[in-house]
Amino acid sequence: MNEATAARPSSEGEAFEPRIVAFVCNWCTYTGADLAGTSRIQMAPNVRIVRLPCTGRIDPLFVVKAFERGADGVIVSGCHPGDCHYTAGNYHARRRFAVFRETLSFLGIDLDRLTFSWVSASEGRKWSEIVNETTARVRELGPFTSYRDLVDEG
Amino acid sequence: MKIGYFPGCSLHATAREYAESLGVITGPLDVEINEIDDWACCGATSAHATNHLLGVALPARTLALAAEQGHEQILAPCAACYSRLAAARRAVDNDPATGAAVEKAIGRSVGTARPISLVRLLAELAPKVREKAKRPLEDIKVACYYGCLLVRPPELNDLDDVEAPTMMETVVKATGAKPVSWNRRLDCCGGGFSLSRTSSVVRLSRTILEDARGAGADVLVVACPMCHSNLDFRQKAIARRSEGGMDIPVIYLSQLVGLALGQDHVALGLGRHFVSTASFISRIPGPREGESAAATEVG
Amino acid sequence: MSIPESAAPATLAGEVRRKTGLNPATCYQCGKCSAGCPMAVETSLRPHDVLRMLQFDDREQLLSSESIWLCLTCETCTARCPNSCDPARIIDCLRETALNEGAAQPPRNIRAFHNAFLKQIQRSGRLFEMGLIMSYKMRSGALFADVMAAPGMLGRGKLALAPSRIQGLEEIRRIFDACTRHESDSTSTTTAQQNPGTEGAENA
Amino acid sequence: MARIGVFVCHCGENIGRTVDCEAVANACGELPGVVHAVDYKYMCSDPGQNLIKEAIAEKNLTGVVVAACSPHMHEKTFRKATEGAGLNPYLCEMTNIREQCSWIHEDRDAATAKAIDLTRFISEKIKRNSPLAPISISLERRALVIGGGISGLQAALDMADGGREVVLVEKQPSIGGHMSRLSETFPTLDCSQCILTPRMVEVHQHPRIKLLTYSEIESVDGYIGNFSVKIRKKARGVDETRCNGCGECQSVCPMKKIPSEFDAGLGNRTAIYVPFPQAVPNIPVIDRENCLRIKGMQKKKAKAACGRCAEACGRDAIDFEQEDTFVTEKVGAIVVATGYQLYSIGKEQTRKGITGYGEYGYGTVPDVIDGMQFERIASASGPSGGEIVRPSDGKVPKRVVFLQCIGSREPSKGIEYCSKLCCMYVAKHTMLYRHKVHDGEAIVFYMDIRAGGKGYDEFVRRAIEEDGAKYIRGRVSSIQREGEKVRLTGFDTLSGEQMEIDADMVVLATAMQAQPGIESLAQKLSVSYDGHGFINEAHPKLRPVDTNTAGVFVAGACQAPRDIPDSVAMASATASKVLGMFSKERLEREPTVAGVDKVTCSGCFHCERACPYGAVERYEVLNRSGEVEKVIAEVNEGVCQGCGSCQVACPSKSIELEGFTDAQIFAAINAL
Amino acid sequence: MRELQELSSKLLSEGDVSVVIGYEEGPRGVRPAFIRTPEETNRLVFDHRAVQNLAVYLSPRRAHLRKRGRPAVVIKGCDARAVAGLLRESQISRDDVVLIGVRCGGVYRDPESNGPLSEENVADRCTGCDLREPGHVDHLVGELPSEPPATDRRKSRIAGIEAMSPEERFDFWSSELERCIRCHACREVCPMCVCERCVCEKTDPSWVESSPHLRGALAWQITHALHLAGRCSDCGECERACPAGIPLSLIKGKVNQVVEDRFDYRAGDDPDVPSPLGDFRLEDDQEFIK
Repeated sequence: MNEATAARPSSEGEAFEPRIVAFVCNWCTYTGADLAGTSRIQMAPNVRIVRLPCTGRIDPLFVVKAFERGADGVIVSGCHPGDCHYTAGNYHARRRFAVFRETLSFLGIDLDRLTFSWVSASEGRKWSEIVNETTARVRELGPFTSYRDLVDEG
Repeated sequence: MKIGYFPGCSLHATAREYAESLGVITGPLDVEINEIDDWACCGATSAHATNHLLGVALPARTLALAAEQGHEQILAPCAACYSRLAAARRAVDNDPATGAAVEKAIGRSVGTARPISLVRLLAELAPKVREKAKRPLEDIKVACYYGCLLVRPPELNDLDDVEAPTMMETVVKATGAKPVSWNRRLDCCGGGFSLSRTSSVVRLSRTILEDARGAGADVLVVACPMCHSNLDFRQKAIARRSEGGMDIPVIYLSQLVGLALGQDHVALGLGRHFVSTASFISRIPGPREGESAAATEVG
Repeated sequence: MSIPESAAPATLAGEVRRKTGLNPATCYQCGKCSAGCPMAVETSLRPHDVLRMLQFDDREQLLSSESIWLCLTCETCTARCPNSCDPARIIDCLRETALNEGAAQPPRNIRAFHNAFLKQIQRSGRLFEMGLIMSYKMRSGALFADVMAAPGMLGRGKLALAPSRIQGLEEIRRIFDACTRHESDSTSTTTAQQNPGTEGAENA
Repeated sequence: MARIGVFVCHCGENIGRTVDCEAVANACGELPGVVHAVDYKYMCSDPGQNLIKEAIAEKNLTGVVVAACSPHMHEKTFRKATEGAGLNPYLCEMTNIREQCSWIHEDRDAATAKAIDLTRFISEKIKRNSPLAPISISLERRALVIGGGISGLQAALDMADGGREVVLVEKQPSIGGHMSRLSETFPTLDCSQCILTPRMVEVHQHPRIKLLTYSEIESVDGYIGNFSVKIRKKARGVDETRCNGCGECQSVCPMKKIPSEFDAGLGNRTAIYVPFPQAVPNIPVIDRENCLRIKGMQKKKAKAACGRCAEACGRDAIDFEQEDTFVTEKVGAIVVATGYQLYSIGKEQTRKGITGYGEYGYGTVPDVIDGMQFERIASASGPSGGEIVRPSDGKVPKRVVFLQCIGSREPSKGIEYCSKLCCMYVAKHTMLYRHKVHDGEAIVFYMDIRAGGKGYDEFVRRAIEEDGAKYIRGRVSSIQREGEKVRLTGFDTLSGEQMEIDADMVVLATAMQAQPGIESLAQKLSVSYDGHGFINEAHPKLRPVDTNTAGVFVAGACQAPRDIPDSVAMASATASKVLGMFSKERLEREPTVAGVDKVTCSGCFHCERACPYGAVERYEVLNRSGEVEKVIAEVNEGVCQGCGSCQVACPSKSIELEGFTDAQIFAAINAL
Repeated sequence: MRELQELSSKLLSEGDVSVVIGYEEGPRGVRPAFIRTPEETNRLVFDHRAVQNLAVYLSPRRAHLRKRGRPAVVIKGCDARAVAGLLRESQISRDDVVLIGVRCGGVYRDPESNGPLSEENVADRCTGCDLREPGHVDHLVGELPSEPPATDRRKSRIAGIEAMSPEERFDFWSSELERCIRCHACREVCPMCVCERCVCEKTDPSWVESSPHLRGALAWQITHALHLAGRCSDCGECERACPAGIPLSLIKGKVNQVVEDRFDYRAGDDPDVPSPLGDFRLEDDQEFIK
C-alpha cells in the first residue's frame, strides 16, 4: 500500500471511505463509464478503474493482488454475453470467475466485497448504480485490512 | 373452484339484482363464492379523492380479512370496488412506505389475497357458459359497456387489454347473443357525480346510450352498479333530452349469463330495472326444455 | 407567473413529487389528457392546465380552483399520457393538499357528497343509501332532487330500510384517525388540517 | 531509470472545475521516476501538444502520461504528438480524469485525490511499457456493403468510382430500400423514382460492383483488412442468367391476392413477382409461403401442383428445386447500411418492450393508415395510380387528418427519441394531398415542428401558408369509426378547446425503428448497438461513421433516424474512410498483440483453446542434433486481435499481451 | 503380486522398456521402485499401501528419467486420471510410455497402516471409486477386488467449513496456512504441475509473494487451486506430502466439487475429454453476475 498518499483516513476517526478497484473491459464497460461521464451521472468517488482489452484478460490474480494491496472491494465488469468485441472473451471469463469466486469464498473472503457485472456501452446509468451499490455495500462491511495485514501475523 | 366474494355496499341495496343474478349463476358454473364476513366499504371515489392513505387502507383491510379467512382470490363484481382493491394490492406490494403505513392503520398484515373482476371470472368460465347454455339468445344484439374503472388505470387492469378489451364480448358470445361494435364502450358514465352533479351524468350517459342505440343494440350490458344506476335509473331524464326518447334496457352481465343458463328472469332480478326489460325478454324463445316464463312488470 | 429555478421542496410541484413520486416536469403539454377528459367541457382547468400551473407553482389559484373537484377520477388521462405523468394521481394529491391547507373550494354539492359518504362509512362501516341521501340533502340543500324516484326505488326493493353495521366498526374508526393523523404529520404546511372524514369538517 | 513527464489538462473548466489540476501535477511531480509535471488549460491544443514535444526534447523523457479526457477521445492525438518528438508513441498513455472523474464527482477533494491515484496508476504502468512498432498486415482492397437502400447504393458507387471492387448484399429481391416506395421527397418535391432509379441502374451496370440481391450475411470471420464473409443467396426459384424480365410468369400466376409488402399491404401481388416496376435486378422471385407448387412440394404431394409460370416462361428460367447457395467474399472493410423499419400501429410489435396504439384501435379502424401507406397511395406506381383515395371504399377523402409523433417521443410506448423527419414528410403529405384534391382539407395534430434542415422550415411554412394545411398544437386522445367517418377526439392547447373531428382518412406519422434482427447481424460483426437496436458509432462527434470494430463503418438510418440528404452524406463519408484505408498496400495495425516466452512455455496449449481467433500456432524447439526437443506455442501476429484471453489461461504466464502485460497491470495495482 | 512381477521381467527382458516404475517394500509402508533388470522384478509389490501416484514420474520436469529410455509405470485407476491429464496437455505422447494398469480395491490414507481396509483408514478418494479397473492402459493385472469401504470424512469436513461464516473460514485457513513454509512440496508431488518455471517463481511481476508469510501462502494456494480446476486427479498426494500437515485436499476437493456442480465434469481417465475451463457454452449459468 503506497503509504505516501494513503487516502484512507479510517484511522483518524473520520468516516471509513472504502477503496475499490474496478477491472473493466475497454469496449463496453469503459465506454459505458465514459457515457455516464458525458451524461454527468454523479456517483461515489471510491472506485479506481483499470482498463483492460477484455474480461477475458482479467486475471483472478489481479483480484487477489488488489486485495493484497489493500483494496476493500473489487468490481469486474465487461460486455454482455454475445456483445464481446472479441466474440468469446466474456464467456471464458464467466467460467473462470464462477470457479474463482467460490474458491475465494471457501477460503473466507466475503463475496459481498466482489461485484461481477455486464455493463454495455449504452448503460451509463447501470454503471453508476453498480459503483454506488458496491461502494455502499463495502462501506458497510468496513475496511478489509485483515487481508492486507496477513503479513504481520505470518 | 372456491373463491372469496366482496359484494360492496351497492349490491345489498340499489344493485340487489346484481347480487341475486350472481348468486343464481355461480351454482351451474360450479363456482363457490363465500362472502368475506365483516367486510367494510372500499371507500369508492370519496376516500381516495380526499385522502390517499384512506383510499388504500379501507380496501386493504378487506384484503387482510380475505387472507385471514383463507381466500386467495376475491371476486369484486363492482368495478369501483375491484379498482380500489387492486389499487390497495399494488400500493402495498410496490411501495413499502405506504405498505407500512397501511398495516399500521388497519392493525393487520395485508396478506397475499388478490381481487378478480367479474368480467374476467366469467371470461375464464366462458367455455362452461357455452356448454351449459340452455336458452339460446341468438338474435339478441348486445352492447357491452366496460366503463372506466374496469380497464383503467392500465396497471390495475386484469382484462386482456386497456384500450381494446374483448372479454365481455367473449362472455356475451358464449351466451349465444351477438355483441354489436360501438364506440363508447370505455367512456365514463359520470360515476360518483350521480347525486352531486347530475347534469354531467345526464350529458355523459346520454352520449353512451345514443351510441348504443345507434349501433342497434337491444340491450346494454354493464358490470358496475354505479354505471348501471346512471344508465338505467337516469334514463328517463335522458330520454326527455334525446330526440326519439330512449328505451334501452340496461342489465348486468351476470343477468345475461343467467338468462342463457335458463334461470328464471324473476330470480335474476330482471324486474328490478327502471327501464323495463320485458320487451327484450319476450323476444327470447322459451328454454329448450319448455320452461314457461311470464314476463312481469314489477318483481 | 414566476419561474422557480428547480422543483425545490418548497414548491407545490416538489410537494407533489415528495408525496406521490411523480414529477410534474415530465409533462410536455401535449394536451392528450385534456383531449380525452370527459369533464373538459365543464371545467376551466383541464388536466394539462393543472400540470402547467404545477410547473409554474401557481399554488393558490390551483389549490382553490373548482376544477380539481370536477374530476370524475376515470383515469383516462393517466391511461393515455405519453410520458406516464399520471395526472389522475396528481389531481388526487392536489385535492388532498387543498383540504389539508384549508384552501379547498369544492362546489357545495360535491363537498356535501364526499362528507356525507365518508360520515356514513365512519358511522356504520358500510354505505346505507337512505342515510347517505338524507345526509347529502341536508348538507347540499338539494332537498327535492330525486324525490320522485323514492317510490320506484322502494317498489323495486332497491332501498334497504336499515343500515347494516359491521362488527369491526372500531377498526374503521382507527383507520380514519390513523389516515388523518398520517396526513397531519406529513404535511409540511402549518395551517390547521381539516379532513372531511373527521367531525370538524362540516364547515370546510 | 525512467524519466516520465506528467501533463495534466484543465480541459477548459471541464476538469478544472472539480479537479485541482495544479495539485495533481504537483503530487505527481514527486512520484518516483517522474521528472516533469505540468498542468495546462488545453493539452489537446497545439500549444498543449508542443508542451509535450518540448518536454520530451529538453528532458529526454522515456514516458509521457497525459491526465485528461478518455483515451477513446485523444489517445491517438497525444501518441502522434509523442511520435512527432521522436519518442515511441506506445510510451504515451492517458489517464481518464474527465469522463471518469471530474464529470461524475462534485466533492473537489475526493475528485482531486482520485485524479492523483489514477495518474499514479498510469505513471507506474508506463515505466513498464515497451516501445512497439505497428504491425503491417495484408489488406484485401475490396469492400462489402450490407443493405441496398440509398445509403448502401451511395457508399457502393463512391467506393467503386474510387477504383475499388464492392460487394453489395441486399436482403430484399430488389435494391432501392424504403426510398423506392416514396412518392415525392422533401424539400424539393422531386419524385423519388426519378432520382433513385438512375443510381440503381448505375450500381447494376457498374463493372466493379458485385450485386447480390435476395441474400443475407451468414457469418463474418477475420478482422480489419482480412474479413471473410459467408453470404447466403436465398433461393429465388428463378435462374438469374436465363431470365430477361419479360413478366410472362407474373401474368399467368393464379395467386393474385397476396398483399404486396412493397405497397404496404394496400396493393396485391402474385406468388411469383417483381416488387415494383423499376426493380433492379428486374428478375422475379417466388414467394415460397404462397406458391402452390412449392407448398405442394413441401408437403411431399405426389402430383405437382400449378407450375403455370414454368410453362409460360419462354426461356425455361423457373426452377422450383433451386436451393439456397453460399458465397464467401474476402473483403477489407464493411459498411453497414441496413436502414430502418417503421413502428407498427398494430398490437403485435417486432421489438421487445414496445406497445402498439390501443387508443387508436391498434390499426383495425378502416382508413387509419401510416405514413408509408400514404406514400404508396400518393405514388404514381402505387395501387391507386397516384390518385389520393381511401383504402376502404376508394372514395376521394375530403378531409384528411395527419397525426405527428406516433410512437416517437412516447416513453410509455417504449420509444423516447424523436424520429427527426416525420414533421417534414407530414408537411409534404399535406402538400401532395392539397395539390391533388384542391377542395380537400388537411389538418395536422402536432406538438413541436422540428424542421431544422436547409430549406426545411420554409417548406413547412409553405405547406401552411400556401397550401392551407391547418396545424393544431395538441394530441388526439382516441380514434374510432363513426359510421362512414373516422372520429378523432383531440385538443388544441393554443386555443384551449377540446375538439371532435370527423375525418375521411387519418395518417399516423409513425416512429423510425431499427430493423428486426439487427442484433444478430451486429453480433456477427461484433459491433455494439444501443437499447433500441441502432448501431453505436465509435464517437458521436469525432468518429461518427466508424464503429468500435476496426474496419466496420456505419451509414444511414441503421445508426439513428436519418433523412435522405443526411444518409447520402453519411454514405459518402464512409466511402471516403474506406478509400483512405485502401490507399495503402498493406495495413498498419495496433501492435498490441500477444507474444510467447519460448523459455518458460511448457507447451500445454491452454492458450490455444482460449484464443477465439486461432492465432496460436505450434513451434518445434530442436536440439543440436535437429530432433524435436519440445513443442511450444507461438502467436501469429497478423491474426491475433489482442484480447488477452490466452494470458489468463496460461498457468505459467509465459504468454504476454503487449500494452497490457502483467508487469504493467501489476504496477498499476501496486500504485493503489 | 506374481502376475505383475512376471509381466515386468518380460517387458524388461524383451527390451520393450528400460525401466519399470512400481512399488517396493519401504521403511514406512511401500515406496516407489525403479526396476531396471528382470532379476530385480521380485521387489515389486502392490497392496492397500500403494498410495503414491507414480504418474508424477512421467512429467517432463523429470527430464533425467526420460533420458533413461521408455518407462513402464504401474497405474491405479485414480493415477490413470493424472496420466490422461498429461496426455491431454501433450506433455507425454501415448507411445512414449507403457501403462501397466492394476485392479485396485482401495488404498490406505496413511501408507503405514495395515490390516483390512476400514472406514477409518481408507483414503478419501477411494469412496465410490468408479475406476477400480483402469481403462486406456496397455496391460491389466490383478483380480477385480470388492468395493472399498465408503467414508464421507472429507465431504463432511468441507461442508463443516462451508457452514462457517466468512470470518470463521478466514480464521480457520489463516491458522492452517500460517504453518506453510512455501517448500512447494505440494507442487513437486503434483502430477499436473508441469510448468517449466512456476508462476510463483516469476519475479517481474511477482504475482505470488515468495516469502513464507500468510499472505503469500494464501495467494499460492488460490493459484494452485485455480490451476487445478478441471485438471486435478484428486490423488491427495499434495496433502500427504505437506510437511506442515495443511489439509490441502480440502481446497482441491472443494474446487473439484464446484467444477462438477457447475459444469457436470470430473477429470476422467479419457484423454480426449477436455477440461471445461477452456471452452464455454452460451447458456452457462451467470446467476452471480449483475
